[in-house]
Amino acid sequence: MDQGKFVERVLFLLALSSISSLVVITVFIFLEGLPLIFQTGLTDFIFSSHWAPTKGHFGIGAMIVSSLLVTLGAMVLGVPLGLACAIVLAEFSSARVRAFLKPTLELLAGIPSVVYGFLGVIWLVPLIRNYLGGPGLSLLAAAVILGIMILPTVISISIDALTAVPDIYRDGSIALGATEWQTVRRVVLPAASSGIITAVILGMGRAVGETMAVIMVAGNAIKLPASILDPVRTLTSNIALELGYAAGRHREALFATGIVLFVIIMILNLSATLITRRR
Amino acid sequence: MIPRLHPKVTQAAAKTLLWALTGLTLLILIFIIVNISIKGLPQMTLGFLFQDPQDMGRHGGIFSTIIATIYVTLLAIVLASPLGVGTAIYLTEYTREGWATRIIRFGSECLAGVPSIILGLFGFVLFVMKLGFGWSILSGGLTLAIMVLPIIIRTSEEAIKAVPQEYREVCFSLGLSQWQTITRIVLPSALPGITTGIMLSVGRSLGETAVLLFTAGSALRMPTTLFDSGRTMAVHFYILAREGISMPNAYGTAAILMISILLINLAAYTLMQRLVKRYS
Amino acid sequence: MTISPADSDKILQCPLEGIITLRRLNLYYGDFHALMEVNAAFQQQSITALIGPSGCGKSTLLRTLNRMNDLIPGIRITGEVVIDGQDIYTPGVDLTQLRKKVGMVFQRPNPFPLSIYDNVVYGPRLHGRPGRRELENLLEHSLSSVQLWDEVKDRLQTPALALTEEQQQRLCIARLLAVEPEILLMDEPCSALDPLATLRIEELMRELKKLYTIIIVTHNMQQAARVSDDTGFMYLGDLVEFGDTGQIFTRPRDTRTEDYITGKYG
Amino acid sequence: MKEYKIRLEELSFFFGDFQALDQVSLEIRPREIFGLMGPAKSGKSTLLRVLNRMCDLIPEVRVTGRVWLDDEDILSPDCDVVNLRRRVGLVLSKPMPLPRSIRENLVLAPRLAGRERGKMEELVETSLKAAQLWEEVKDRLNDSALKLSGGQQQRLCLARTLAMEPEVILLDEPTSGLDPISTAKIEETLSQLKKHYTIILVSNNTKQIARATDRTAYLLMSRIIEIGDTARIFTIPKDKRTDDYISGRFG
Repeated sequence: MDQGKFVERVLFLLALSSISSLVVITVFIFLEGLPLIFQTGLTDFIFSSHWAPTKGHFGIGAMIVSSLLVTLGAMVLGVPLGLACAIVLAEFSSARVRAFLKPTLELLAGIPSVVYGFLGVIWLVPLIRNYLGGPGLSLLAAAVILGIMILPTVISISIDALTAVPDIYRDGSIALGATEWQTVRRVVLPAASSGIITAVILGMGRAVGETMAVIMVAGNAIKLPASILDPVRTLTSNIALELGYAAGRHREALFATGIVLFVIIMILNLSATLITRRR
Repeated sequence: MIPRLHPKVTQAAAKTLLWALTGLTLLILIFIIVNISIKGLPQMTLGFLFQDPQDMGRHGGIFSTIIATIYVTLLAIVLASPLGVGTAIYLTEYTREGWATRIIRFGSECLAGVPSIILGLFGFVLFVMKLGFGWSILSGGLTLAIMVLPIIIRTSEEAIKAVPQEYREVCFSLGLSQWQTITRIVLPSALPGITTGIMLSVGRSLGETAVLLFTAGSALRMPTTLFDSGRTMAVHFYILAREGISMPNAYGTAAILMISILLINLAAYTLMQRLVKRYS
Repeated sequence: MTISPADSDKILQCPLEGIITLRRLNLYYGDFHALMEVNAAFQQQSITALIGPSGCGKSTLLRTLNRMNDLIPGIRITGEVVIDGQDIYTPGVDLTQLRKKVGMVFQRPNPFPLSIYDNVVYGPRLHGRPGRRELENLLEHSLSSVQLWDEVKDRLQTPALALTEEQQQRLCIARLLAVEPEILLMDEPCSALDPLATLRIEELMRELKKLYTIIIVTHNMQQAARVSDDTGFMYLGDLVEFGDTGQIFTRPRDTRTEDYITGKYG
Repeated sequence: MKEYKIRLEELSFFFGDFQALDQVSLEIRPREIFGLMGPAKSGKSTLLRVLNRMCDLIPEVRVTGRVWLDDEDILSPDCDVVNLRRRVGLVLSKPMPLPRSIRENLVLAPRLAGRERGKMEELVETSLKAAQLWEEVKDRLNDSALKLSGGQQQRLCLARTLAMEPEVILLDEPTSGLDPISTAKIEETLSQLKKHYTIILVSNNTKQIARATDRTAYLLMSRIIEIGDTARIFTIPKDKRTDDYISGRFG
């Protein structure tokens, strides 16, 4: 075999093992968690909110709802903020301002999630407790922190989508007497919509999957929240909080929780990829 | 019917709002950095950096956690870099766009989206339990390697694609083989971009907590072999803060962690800008 | 800047007033002097063609007439551009009103990625809040003016990008007519089209000139000769010669013009 | 002695559905400068890229016919492409020095081809001299090649090809971006190189073909219209289309 063919085979093997890690992850999580889901019954596992692993009750309904609510809250805060930054950077700022703002905002992505959680506990939680009531550690606190944490994802993908809109559309609109804002709102944003939706979906993925910051500020009570000031436990926190000491069926239940999380994330990723490809 | 505002008025209002929201985002960022720095920097003495933690971290420094962080990160990068760069080379130089590249790229995107807690679960069951590595530097490094792999693949792919096609033509016309072309010209030209990816991966590894809590464990001893458990700075900070062991030490750890990550990311960004400028 | 004898000669050749009058117009991109002392007058309800080799400044000149050049950083303009008696470069000019009055058709058809309907009503909606009836009248009128109505009236909600290139270019003109402009600037409007489509667009231009003032930039000399009443020849930022199309193509006064139209360079 | 250095037998070339070369047959003699002229997209650059198999880099191509280099069929699957490209050098139309020093540009290929290390300095000097660049760069061989002017860069690219010590040199519109003085220098270089090399020059500048080549082929729409001594083609072309082209009526 000549050198060229040999190198190609080696590289192909490297590429294959890179993605095989994804396959292995999937297989292991499912192998560990599926038996328990079958024993408990899928409906019971997903819809019951009775979680008492030592007594054999495995229902994660409340956690699924909490995860979704926290994510939704994060979107309410993070999407407008992130989109605003993206529009300002892509459409309304000069090259010099952009050269400064873009790397600065990208720094947000570098701050570790534990730091976000920590600052949430120190600053945000007391604010909520003192001004809005409740224990402070709450759905609201988690949503706010996550809303900030997803900003880099939303901003950078939205900027890419906006800059991908050809200038001829902008010129066409300006030449008809539109203001810059009219051009952005009526032509550029619709043209970039699929990219922006992708940004939002990937932001959701980040929010659903985030663990450490949520554990620190969400309060972690296992019940359906009645208000945004109630403490909640998400799927991710459930795993992180109990994995350290869980054994036997309890540990399997945590893997089962992981399966649900994994499926949610994969659905989000898949729809993001499909939307991007359709464009 | 609501009276129609003049487009200029609407524009002014919209721009003001958008800039205000951008300003708010910047303020949040500045608040985070300033807050951590002000409370953390006074803790950053030589003693803090070079003494081992004592009494669960209530006293002493964070030296052993720095070492554990370096070990885990180094292991992850050493494992993930060849794999990631090799994958990127395969994707860009050896295949035409087709089903194989699409699957590999999609797989890498999915891997990038897998939450760290899932990776933690996986590392826990495979490396810690099944393979019997226990809570250790090895388990942590292996799992982190999987986490940073997609980052390295993506940035390397972009960097390699940015190298002008003409360079490859020149090399082929000079009678260089494909592998010689890649190693002598393409990779050296793409090196800044590849380095950027690796630096970003280091940044991610330094700040990661969920993965390491369940794979590297949280023993405060100084790790000496690959099979020792080690507590990284991020995990140490999490435990200090969550269990309220010592706020000043928590701030100090956070400051070191944050500043080193920000510096690494800033350097990575500058490097990438230079690459972009060179080839555009 | 002093006026050289050649320059003063040029001024005398062209009519002094038109619906658009340029007086000693200069334009710089940073250090680059892109337009030099341009004087010209464009007449109402006629077609004026600007020709010249690429990079001569003809598109730049076109874009000064609706101030589209304002979007480029580092640009500097001196001199006067008077449209309907008003210098459009004096401070306080309402750019949206100017661009409404002076519409522009681009080299590549650029319908927005919206439906045919939304493309045509885009302009009117920018400038007011027209009722449904009003929009429908406008829609039929502007699409009919570009002879597109019969082809698309049954599929107004389909994406504009599904049309052929020629139809897209017609749609872009219709989109322009819907804001009721007075002047149409066309920047090589046929360069993306095949010869037959080109002839049909030229036919349309002759139709439109009954109501509008048209200025067209083209690299195709035959096109200029076919459609225009007046022609300006530009070379290296200089409006070398400006006058009646028949005269320019049969008895050019400047040797550079002659060399260009006989194909010595370009 | 052989009559030809390169011989094409009914060479046809397809990009997907588009036929870029149609049954092209011709012979190129050793140590001549052979000109290929024709309007844009007539197939002349494609022909050049078949001769060192650079066409392999493009997806979905199909080649039929035969191409002989001496007595080796270079289109056969057994042909060692890397070795072929060392024997048949190509200079591209755009000056494309690699982002290295001048010296590195020159020695890269010979070193990887396993030439003796001790000979490198000599090789640098002879190839730069052959490309008439030596005097201008001899004091700054370690400077980046990107700092040279366009004309110098193109002569460096020529020198780089010469340093491989090929047998045939292919030039694809080598002076298209250059000023008249640089063009004259390159043409002069070519006439010197002819003593040792077989040179094929593609150009859409008929004057250059007339000045610089010994024999010429005229390509139009993927076909050879006429082949012959350059002097004869430019004085008494046999085909009306050749006449139209060289007298500038189209193209």
